[in-house]
Amino acid sequence: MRQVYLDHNATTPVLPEVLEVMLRYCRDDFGNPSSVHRYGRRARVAVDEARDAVAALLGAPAASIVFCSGGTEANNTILQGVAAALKDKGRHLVTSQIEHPAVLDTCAYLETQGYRVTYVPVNADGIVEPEAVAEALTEETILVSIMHANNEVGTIQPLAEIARLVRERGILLHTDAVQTFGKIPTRVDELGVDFLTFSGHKLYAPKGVGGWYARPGTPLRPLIYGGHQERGRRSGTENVAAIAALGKACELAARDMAREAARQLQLRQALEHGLRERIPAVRIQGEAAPRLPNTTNVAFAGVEGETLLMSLDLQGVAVSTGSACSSGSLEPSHVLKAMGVPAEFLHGALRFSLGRSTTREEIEYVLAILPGIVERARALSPAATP
Amino acid sequence: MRQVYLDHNATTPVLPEVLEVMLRYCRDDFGNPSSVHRYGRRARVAVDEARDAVAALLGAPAASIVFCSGGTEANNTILQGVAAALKDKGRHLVTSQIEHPAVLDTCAYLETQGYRVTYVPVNADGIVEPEAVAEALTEETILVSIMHANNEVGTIQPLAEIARLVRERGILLHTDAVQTFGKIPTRVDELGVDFLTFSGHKLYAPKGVGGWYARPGTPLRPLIYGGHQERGRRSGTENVAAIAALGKACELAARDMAREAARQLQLRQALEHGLRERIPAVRIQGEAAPRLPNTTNVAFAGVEGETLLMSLDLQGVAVSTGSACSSGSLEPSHVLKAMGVPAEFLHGALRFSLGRSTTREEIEYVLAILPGIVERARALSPAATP
Amino acid sequence: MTRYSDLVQEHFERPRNVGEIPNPDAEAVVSNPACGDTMHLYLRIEGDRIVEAKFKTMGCPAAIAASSVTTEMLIGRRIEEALAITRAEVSAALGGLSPQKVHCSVLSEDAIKAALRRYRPRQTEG
Amino acid sequence: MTRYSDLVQEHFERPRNVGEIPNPDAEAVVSNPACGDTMHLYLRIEGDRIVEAKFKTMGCPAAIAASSVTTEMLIGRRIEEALAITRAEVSAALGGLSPQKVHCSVLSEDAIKAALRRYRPRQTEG
Ligand SMILES: Cc1ncc(COP(=O)(O)O)c(C=O)c1O
Ligand SMILES: Cc1ncc(COP(=O)(O)O)c(C=O)c1O
Repeated sequence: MRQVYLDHNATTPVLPEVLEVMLRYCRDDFGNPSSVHRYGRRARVAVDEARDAVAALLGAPAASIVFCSGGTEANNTILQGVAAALKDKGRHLVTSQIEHPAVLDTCAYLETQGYRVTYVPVNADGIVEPEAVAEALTEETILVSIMHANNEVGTIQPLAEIARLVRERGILLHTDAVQTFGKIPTRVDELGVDFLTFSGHKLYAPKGVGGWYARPGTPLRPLIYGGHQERGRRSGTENVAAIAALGKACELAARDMAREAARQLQLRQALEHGLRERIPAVRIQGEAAPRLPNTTNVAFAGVEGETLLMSLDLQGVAVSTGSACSSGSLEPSHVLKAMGVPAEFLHGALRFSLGRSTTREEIEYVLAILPGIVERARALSPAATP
Repeated sequence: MRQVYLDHNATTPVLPEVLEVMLRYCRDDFGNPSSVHRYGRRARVAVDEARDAVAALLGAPAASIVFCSGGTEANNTILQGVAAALKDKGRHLVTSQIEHPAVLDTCAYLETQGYRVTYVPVNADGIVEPEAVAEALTEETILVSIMHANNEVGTIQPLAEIARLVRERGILLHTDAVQTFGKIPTRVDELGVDFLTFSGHKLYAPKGVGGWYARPGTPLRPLIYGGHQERGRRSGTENVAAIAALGKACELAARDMAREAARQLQLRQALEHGLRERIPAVRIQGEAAPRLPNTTNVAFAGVEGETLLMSLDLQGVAVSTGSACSSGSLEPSHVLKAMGVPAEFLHGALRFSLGRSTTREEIEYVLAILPGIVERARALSPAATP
Repeated sequence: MTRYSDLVQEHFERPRNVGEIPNPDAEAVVSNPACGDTMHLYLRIEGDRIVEAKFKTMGCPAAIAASSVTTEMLIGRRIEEALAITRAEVSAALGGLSPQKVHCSVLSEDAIKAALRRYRPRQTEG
Repeated sequence: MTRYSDLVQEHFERPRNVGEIPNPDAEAVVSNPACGDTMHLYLRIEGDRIVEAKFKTMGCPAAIAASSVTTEMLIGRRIEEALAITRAEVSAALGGLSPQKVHCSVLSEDAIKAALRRYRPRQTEG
């Protein structure tokens, strides 16, 4: 059966060139970077070079990059770490209602520890309005965390404008750039952020590696203590193979970014137009907003997303109903709820996230089978909810 | 030049069979385990099967195993997590003076947060005496953390006896088993522990994966919040390829443990006897104590360990002066200091840690070149320190 | 974290008794406001025995499978017996539902009870 | 995290001026109690100029390289010039030392100062 993977926002395969780098550092140059001998020195060089590649993609000095296990740990480190470092300055944080659980759940934890968090709403297009952030700031605010692009609907937030309003008040700004890093430009000075989170497995590097940028001089208490790796900012033996792989993935992302973004955007538009043409009662979330080129969130009235997902899966097409990690939960997506998506669409959303391997034939295959799948699901559906 | 790697306690290469598993889950079955579609379901199965393999090596139920990024994170989670969960019960922890920095530095952090920590000494053989632990316990004690085997000298701690004394007081016991997991038996009920830390890259799995065992029902606040992976005990997209690889490594370890332990012990003894015969003023740390079969820490009077290490490295032999992560620090090893190693030996220690690839020829090569290296270093040394 | 048993898969791919019964002897529409699932259950009853059951459901695969297996369980049962069907039986008939999906079997149990509690045998005409 | 420059490596592999000067004009033994490094520096001086320098050092590769390069720097210098040598110059002569290894250059500076400050020109006999 044909296999069509359209869930690149959940995770990506490791590219062959990236896998080769990984292999080398698992098998041959497998040393511990803290070791003094040649195995260790080669591993150290690999980590340093990867740091340079990440830094280049962020337009940041290499020393400002810290590697860790992924986006979730990075978000936790920054939110918990700034909160702890600045607790005597204030105990108020501002974030948005559409953040990833790695931010929202960490905020919920901080709320149990005596911090106050304001969750700024979004407009109907899934955009955080800068003025809404500005209004939420208080004398007590120590950190604002607004994601760069949303993982479920792909909307890109006006970070530069938010940064201006936040930083003129002397408040630190963090962005979760897990979904943009490697897909669209993420230069920290253009975004105007003090902290930025990235993760490897969304840009064709392996899972289990990611990290953060911290503007030099910003306060941050570590989350993990130990062997003083990463200059004491994140202890634990460096995941050398994955870090080196991430470095390679960053090089490839930088090389191909413009071309891939344009190519995937065209395919995504073909998908959106095709679905609209062939299926009635379709809604594209955040359609009017700037969005990631690879992402579209399409809802089908009167059906349930997971039923569509499973039917697509039976025909070899992998998509998501929203974020991978909220799948299986009872509640509809917190992102769609925050956007005020109408009730009849709320449970019927599918996220299509394209990637490097996506072809026009794949999009056409989806356009060929999805109308029948939606029709069947709608036929199963009670005529009208009383 | 001949390459002899005798630093397996710092890290190990990924075994070919393990690497194959990794490749599969990076390239083919690369899905996110939280995804509902077939890519996700295959990844989920891989994680479940790896959990079974780890659980088997620990003699524990699969549900008691949590995966994370490595030994350092696991130690941090348990120490910080128990401390937070039981802070209303008491704020005193007991550990030993010879723990890994991942325990000691986390304890130092807890000391800044209003906790008190007792660092129990060791005897001259590098053993934590159970009575010394018992004496350190107070009404306030919530957790005892004693490593299973020390990474620098290899001494194996009398955990079962310590467990009896600690647990009859209703106090929780953690062990850092990073250096024993896969090398010698680590069944949690035989050790009598409530928590146990393991790490992949010490048993021929990749870096960047590890985890902990937590006895069902024990209290533990998470360190990392987010997408509810690992039943909410450790959020973040699972490092599927590395977790699956760790599962495979556990199978291989279980299969070969007795044979490899005996084989490496014999080689280690040949090394120790050879060094004693050929080099005057040699001291083997913890010689009288039960030790890991693969580890020996040998000190040479009147010379500096890193000088020996570099000279060996120039001839293709990779060893360590102690733990990899303390290398380059000014201070002599905290482990050797705690053992009361005499001053003339304190700076001249080398750790040889053997592994699956170690051969008799390699040991003979070391025995052939090291006497000359020590002699040269001693010739450089001032006749007598005034 | 959702996974479906083979039975759920099978009922989802080939649901039994989909459709409506015109002028049914009993029916009910129940919804779970949290997940938005809705089940419409139609029954034809002769004497005190259910002779036909049909459904229409909007919901996830587990909800559809639960509806399907519920109609199979209902057909041929006495009303008393049907009222005794529990969510656990529905779940068991599907080979077990994951914790996240147990609520789908609740929907079925609710629909049975709602339809049958309201049921009054028709007066024989004439 | 230690790495050595090529110059450190070179001086470590082939240290210059290793040994003792019997009956030296100046000498000093200095130690760093923290890391245990010890350097014994021997000097032969003619007039106010250093004409020979030798060392014995117990220490890490950087300490040995620092001792070696220090003797090279000393030979041919006037006492005044030798006293002006700083740890930074020693470090620079080795192509830079990592932060963890800077203390090795301190040892060299200390040895120079200790040897020369104690130095008194010998009385010409007769
Ligand atoms: C926006 C966003 N933030 C954070 C994460 C978490 O990153 P990781 O999977 O590396 O833990 C993800 C994806 O899982 C994400 O999409
Ligand atoms: C005893 C011990 N504990 C903890 C660790 C840290 O584990 P990891 O390298 O997986 O962070 C190590 C090795 O580095 C170790 O030897």
